[in-house]
Amino acid sequence: MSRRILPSGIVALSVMLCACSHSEGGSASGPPATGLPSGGEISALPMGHIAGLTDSAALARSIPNPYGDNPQAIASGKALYIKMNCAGCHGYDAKGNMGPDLTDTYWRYGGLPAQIFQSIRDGRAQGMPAWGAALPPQEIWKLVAYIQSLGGTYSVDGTPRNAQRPELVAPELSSHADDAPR
Amino acid sequence: MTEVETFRAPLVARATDRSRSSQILEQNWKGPGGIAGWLSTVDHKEIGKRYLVTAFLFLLIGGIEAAVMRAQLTQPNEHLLTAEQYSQLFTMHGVTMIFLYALPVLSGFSNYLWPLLLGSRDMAFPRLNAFSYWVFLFAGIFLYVSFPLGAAPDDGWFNYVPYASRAYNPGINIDVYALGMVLLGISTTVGSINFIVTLLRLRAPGMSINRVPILIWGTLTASVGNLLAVPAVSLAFFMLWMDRQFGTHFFDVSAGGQPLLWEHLFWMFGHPWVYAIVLPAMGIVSDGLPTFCRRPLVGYTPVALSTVTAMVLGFGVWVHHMFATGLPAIAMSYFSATSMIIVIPSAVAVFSWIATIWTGRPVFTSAFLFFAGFVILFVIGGVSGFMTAAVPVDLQLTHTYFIVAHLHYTIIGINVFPVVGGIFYWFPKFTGRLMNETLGKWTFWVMFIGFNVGFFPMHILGLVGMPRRIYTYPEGLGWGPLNLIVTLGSYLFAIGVLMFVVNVLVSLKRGKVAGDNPWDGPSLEWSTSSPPPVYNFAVIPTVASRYPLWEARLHQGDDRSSTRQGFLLDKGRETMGTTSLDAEPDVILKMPSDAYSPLLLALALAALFVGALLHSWWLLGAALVVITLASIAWLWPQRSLSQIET
Amino acid sequence: MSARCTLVPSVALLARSATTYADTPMSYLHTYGPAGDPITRLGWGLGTISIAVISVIAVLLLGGLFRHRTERASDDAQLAVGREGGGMAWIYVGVGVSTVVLIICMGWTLVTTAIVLHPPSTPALTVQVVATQWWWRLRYTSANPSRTFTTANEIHIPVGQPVRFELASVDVIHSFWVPQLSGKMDVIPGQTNVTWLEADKPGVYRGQCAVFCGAEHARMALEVIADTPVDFRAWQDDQLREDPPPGSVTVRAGQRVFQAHCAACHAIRGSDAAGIVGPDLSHLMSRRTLAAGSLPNTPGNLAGWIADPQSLKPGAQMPDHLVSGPDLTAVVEYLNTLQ
Amino acid sequence: MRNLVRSPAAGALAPSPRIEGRVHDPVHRHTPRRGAAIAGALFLGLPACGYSLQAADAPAAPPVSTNNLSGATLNSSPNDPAGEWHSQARDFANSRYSPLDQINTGNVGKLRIAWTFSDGTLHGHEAAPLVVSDTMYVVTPFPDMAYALDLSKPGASIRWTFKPNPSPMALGKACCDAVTRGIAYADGKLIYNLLDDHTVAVDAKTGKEVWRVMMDNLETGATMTMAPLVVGNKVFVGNSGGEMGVQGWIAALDVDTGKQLWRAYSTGSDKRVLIGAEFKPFYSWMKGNDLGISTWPDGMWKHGGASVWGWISYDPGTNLIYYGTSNPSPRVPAQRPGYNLWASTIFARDADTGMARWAYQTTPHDEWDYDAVNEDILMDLRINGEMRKVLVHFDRNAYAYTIDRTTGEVLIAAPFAYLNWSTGFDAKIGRPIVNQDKEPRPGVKLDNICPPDIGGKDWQPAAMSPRTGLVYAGIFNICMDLTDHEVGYIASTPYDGMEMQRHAAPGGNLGEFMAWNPATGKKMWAIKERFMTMSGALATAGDVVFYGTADGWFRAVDARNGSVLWSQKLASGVIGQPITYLGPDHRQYIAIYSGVGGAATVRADTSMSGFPAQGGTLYVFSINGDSIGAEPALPSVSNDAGAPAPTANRGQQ
Repeated sequence: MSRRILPSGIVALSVMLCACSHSEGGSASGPPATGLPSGGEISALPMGHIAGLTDSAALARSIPNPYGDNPQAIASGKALYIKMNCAGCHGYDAKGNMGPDLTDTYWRYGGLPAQIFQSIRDGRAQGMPAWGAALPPQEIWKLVAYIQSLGGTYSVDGTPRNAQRPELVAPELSSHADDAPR
Repeated sequence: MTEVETFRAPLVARATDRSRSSQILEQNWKGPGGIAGWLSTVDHKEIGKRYLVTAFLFLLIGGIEAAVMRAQLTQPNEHLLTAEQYSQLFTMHGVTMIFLYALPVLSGFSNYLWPLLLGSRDMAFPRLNAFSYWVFLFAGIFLYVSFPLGAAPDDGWFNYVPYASRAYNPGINIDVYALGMVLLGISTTVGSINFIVTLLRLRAPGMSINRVPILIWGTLTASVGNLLAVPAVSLAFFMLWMDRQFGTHFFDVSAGGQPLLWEHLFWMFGHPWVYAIVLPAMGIVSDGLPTFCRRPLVGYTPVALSTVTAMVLGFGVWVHHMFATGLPAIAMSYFSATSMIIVIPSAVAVFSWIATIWTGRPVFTSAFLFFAGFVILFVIGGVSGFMTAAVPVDLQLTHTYFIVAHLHYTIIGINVFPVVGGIFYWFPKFTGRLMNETLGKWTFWVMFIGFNVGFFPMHILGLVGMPRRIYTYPEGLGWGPLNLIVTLGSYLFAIGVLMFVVNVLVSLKRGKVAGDNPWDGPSLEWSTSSPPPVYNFAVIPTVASRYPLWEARLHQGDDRSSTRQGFLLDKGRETMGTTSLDAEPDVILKMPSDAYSPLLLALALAALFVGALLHSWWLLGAALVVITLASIAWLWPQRSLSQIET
Repeated sequence: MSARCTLVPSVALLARSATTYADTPMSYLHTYGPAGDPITRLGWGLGTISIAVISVIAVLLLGGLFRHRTERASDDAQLAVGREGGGMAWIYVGVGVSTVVLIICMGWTLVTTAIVLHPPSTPALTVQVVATQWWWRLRYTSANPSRTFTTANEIHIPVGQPVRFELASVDVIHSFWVPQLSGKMDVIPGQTNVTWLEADKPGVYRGQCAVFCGAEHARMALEVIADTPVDFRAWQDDQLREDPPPGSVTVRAGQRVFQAHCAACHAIRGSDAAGIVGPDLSHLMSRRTLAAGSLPNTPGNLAGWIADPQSLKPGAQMPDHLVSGPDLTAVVEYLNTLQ
Repeated sequence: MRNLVRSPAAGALAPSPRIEGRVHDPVHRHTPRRGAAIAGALFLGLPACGYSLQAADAPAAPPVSTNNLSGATLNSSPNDPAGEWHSQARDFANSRYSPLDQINTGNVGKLRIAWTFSDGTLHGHEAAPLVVSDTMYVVTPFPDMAYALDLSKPGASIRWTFKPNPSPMALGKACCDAVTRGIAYADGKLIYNLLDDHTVAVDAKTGKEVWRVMMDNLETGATMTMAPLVVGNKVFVGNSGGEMGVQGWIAALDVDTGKQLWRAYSTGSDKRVLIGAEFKPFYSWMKGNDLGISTWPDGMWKHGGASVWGWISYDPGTNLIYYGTSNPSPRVPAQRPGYNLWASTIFARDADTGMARWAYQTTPHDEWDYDAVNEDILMDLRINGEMRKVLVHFDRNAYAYTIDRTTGEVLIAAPFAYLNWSTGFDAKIGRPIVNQDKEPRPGVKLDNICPPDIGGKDWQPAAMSPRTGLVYAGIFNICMDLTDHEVGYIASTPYDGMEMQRHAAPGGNLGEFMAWNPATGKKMWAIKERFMTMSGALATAGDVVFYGTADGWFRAVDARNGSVLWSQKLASGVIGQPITYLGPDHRQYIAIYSGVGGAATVRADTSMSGFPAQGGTLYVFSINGDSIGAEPALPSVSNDAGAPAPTANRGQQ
């Protein structure tokens, strides 16, 4: 009888002991307990004002979204998208209304995570309000995570998820042609 | 090619221990042994022991989880655990105790004892029995693999939507829960089928339906209940998984879904389930208590009928879990009434036990102490349940620690105590050695006092307004001291459980050697050796009364059961199939030998669910192919089982 | 050592604890309103019956245990009684008495259910409660729309009158429960449940969310403050009165900081801040607690909460690192003017 | 010979507009084909008539109402010269009626493009050009440039261009496309609103800026798109931005200096709304003081919307201006119990002091975004045998109102388009009866609410002809599915919370052009159009009415029986307002902007097949396309016969 106690028991016991060591946030709202940079670290990232195209794109390409595609961050990003009235301008399906469509691959001010972060934090010339005061960096990164989950953004390693023209990193910053807002 | 015999009149012979026929039977029924034997055995005794051991390991794991939670709640504003860790702990504590311990441990007892109690050589479907255990083990591992990833289910054991929906729980936590429960449901369902068919077809000749032990009635009722309830809730879990992964809207409010739909679907299964995990345990007491009271059970028929009535009514009371959801008063009053009436079958059982003790001559063995202690805990749990059956009072009691107290009194009181008592009672039969009685008595008192000190104050915590599932609480509400007492009491109870485990491990080697019938019990299992031979009975016994080994001394009527003389059935693995009501000999059943297909099928099924969890569709496809092949291999007609008409 | 010596102390413990715990804030051993009192009476009745049943069974059990006790199953061959029968009377009497008691209790239950289902008179006041992850939004409606206003976490009701509550949830299932006034009512998204409360005497009655609703389910408390009708009217007028525009320089700076950093989520009537993501902070300083009853409302706690909410209520929607340093002191100064 | 007669019905591309009249006109209606045949015969019969049509120098005598169906008479002050067009609606009464009749039902079939002008912008072109003496003035959508076109030059070349360079931030605040609805002319100055809340005056001769006044703060989300109205030395302007939770207002500025004379808000205390002693609303539920506060939950009037972005009309007799306010904010009714005065309200105010005389709220406690900003056409009507001074208003809630403009009493209120939000109009209390199960609740999807947010008719102005007594308007046949989301006010972000999808109402057609008898509240005839009829209307003494459709068709129909006499597909959708004028060559021209945008594209299903691309071209038509210095349409029959050479001065006759 004793011989047979060992096999099925040990697995369950060892699993249990290392469980309490770390656990990721289960519910959508809790900030991920560990494994992710804290709010302070994120805001200290070398954002700097994006001057010319050359260094900014390289700089922007080097900064990934610290949340990556963490499902909790995407869910709370989607909740913020509705609560902060983004849906009013960009549409409840993010297909664009007064503001541009966030699901396609045309990014007037850059489709890299860091550039979208800056668009949200500092606002943009054609009416995008600046959210840096109302939302601390980690909340903005959650919004960026949600926008990335819509599939239109460029990934940090330059290979866009589904864009045809990877070099189209920041059209508006390069040329100042009067655009045709959708 | 041996000629396939389809008809034979079985020999009637006298069983002598060292006779040539017992060697033949030994050859027929012995598995290959070693690792191969371990993986392929279909012997109900092996599977029963595995169920018991695995269930007790899950009990210990659940206990550790409870201990950590109690540490967190010892004082106000404790910071031992984060909210998320606490949520995962209380969910896994609930899931482990209710799903991975409570029924499996009873399946362990029933798998081991049914053939011995019924006078048969194995269960009706031995391979299905092995398959049921393997799927249960893999479901347990499937649920627990999520723990180290920090993604264990975290919405409680009844997992209310919309918190369980993807919007509020986007991780894989709830997918692990939903798929794990469907996998476990498969094991429970096939187990129920196995028990029901065994009861109907494999009783010893003469053991009519009113002569089967009460444990059989308990497990039979639980199995019928599960057969109806478990598939239904597996569908609900599947609907939740579809909502989360494929955008269906069963429970999504914004598109017409209803959170109340989940509550109804879950509790329609929930209440029958909590009866399924206590009725067999009550059966254990109803069989064990008479032995130590030196007299047959008082009112066998009322107790048997009350067991069935309890389960039937159990299907009509589920809304008493939902009295605060704003359903119409008329509906709630109906369910309040049925929830009160369900007390009556329990009253029948309680008064039967008390009558047995009152009119018997109780022998204070450890097992008996557990059975006696069980009666008082059963009544305390019962009356606190009766209090919540009153709708307006339940509006105060529900979702508070009063309910936590009630559920612990019912599950620990009515399941754990009889199970521990049952181990003390049947340990000699399982291992051939007695457990230490003095340590046993100390174990009882430590567990009994620890339990009451630990869990009775929970009633008071509930009355002073402490809600369930809060990971911390502020000062000034009067909850601090009570929580401290509860924590200390629960640790004392834990010590008691450890003493019991030590007793088991020590007695395996150094327990006093027990004969065939150390307690002079009345039922058939005490007629075999301890531990019983692999073929259980040399000859199939015939039964003439409810208490075969006590017939002589009860001098009722003159026909006698006989365990020494009966059908030989030694041509391969055979046992006697009898008719359902009167158990007249009907057919010789050819039993399948050891096979790997149950393990293979269980592994493939687990792989299927892992594929579904991780959305790796190629793994899912591969698993489906293996499942089909394993099923074909399993069901391939075998000449040795005379399934082929030549 | 018999079971009896453990039962007696636990019953004593229960009796003693009943008295000391009756007056803790969340205890419903004693209630203070017509919505709760009938329930409490029924509760005590059923509780007493339960204790009685336990005691009777305990006595019978102990009696049975020590009546014909035998040391060991020495003469195991010998059975207690030859005859099969005997003892059935126990079942008939026991079940009979139980059934009678059950039927009485069922009758009493139905009567109490009828009493507490509807308020005695149609409530003059309706409060719309919206439960959202981990705080309570309250809206006082009235026939005159301009007396409709929003507040949070602290419900004021007039003493002696029934108040109707319409409960709605915008995210998961919660449960609205003020134990000393009445039973709980779950708040289920997609439907509006209705309940009512009434307080006999003025006082503070604490409530808490009862159904598990996520990370901070433990800190989702609320307070019902029963005022005399005069005080209640004064409180309503006070809530409708707009705070005077900020006087001193720092307070004006504080308002600017608030408008920049906090107005997207919080509203203060009279200023330009009108966000509804977080609680309405109009007349914040008139409230007793902060963060849904998590901590008492003092300027120190307020500053601590604003600076680092995640340390006090981890998982709350309010983000960290929003304001710090001079901005923090300015905004706390401004919030202190919202009496 | 070119195909002289292009029968509108037979046009390959054009979906043939089906004629359907609710009330059978006694005169048997021609089918379009036959109408064209008759016109063709007439034309063939007069080949020799040539092109020196007799120019009508003096404005034709006030038209004798031959058979006026409603008995309506029009006061067309300020009686600008018949051949000119000084304000968007041509007269204070907003009739959009022109006394010119060179183009009539007979020869309208021969209209051809005379010249076109592209203004280089792509947003929605909603404005109408103005013609003063021999110059045409046009204003473009964002960046709001103004052009002066010299009509005396062949092809009307540009005399000057004015570039105000408004702030691009306004693009992100304009709810319904960066448009401007028109320009006003006042003694030598052109006055119009820039999107970034500035009103600017430009010298008509030189194109230099005279004054520029900031009227509102762009940061709050307010924009200005309306066409100003000039009355004497005052110009009236208002803001838009109901979606952004602004506070609506109307203001009067001095024409010469731009100084603000008075400003009346739409919500708040009576002092802010300029309500005083002489304010006498007709219905009791609008009587009381400070209703602009008491009909709102505490403090919500501050972001109550009710902006003024539509049309203003003026009655010189009573010196009152009439205008409407937009819907209350936010668009989630559950957040703002109460009537929410003065949103969705028609106001009558004294032009000099701005004090309100009466008000009528068309949609109390609006729940579907039914603004009341549409035009109020002033006329005198015979109702129940008595001549009444009325205003006719086609509201977005799909009711057409005929209201006594001196007292505010609703004389007639009849649905003119498909509606199901209301079950009827209670004349006694003067309010539509709301249909309970069409009232939206937050978070619950509600299907098939008609009319949609842009209403039975949006801002596109109707026209009225005193000759027929009918009002001609382009209306919608659209419904919507909507879900309300509770929304908080965050400055300079949208504060509406309505998730909405439009779809066609029963009948499948999105638009309809109809004639309405304001005296009886009956629809005389209607032309169903596959796409929305989003353009202004123009009625002329030649008994021809012009309108355009969102997919680019510009049509002329017979004012009497609604038969389509002429159609022309333009480059982009038509959401502008057609005008007619006499060129220096005394020839009658029709001018219309094409350039789809505005409400036709915002939240609309632009994936419909045939939906036009953006554009920005002004089209000017004349009979046979003749204009100053242009080649005669007919090639000379024989080369050697020395056909009169095209001389530059041909246009100088």
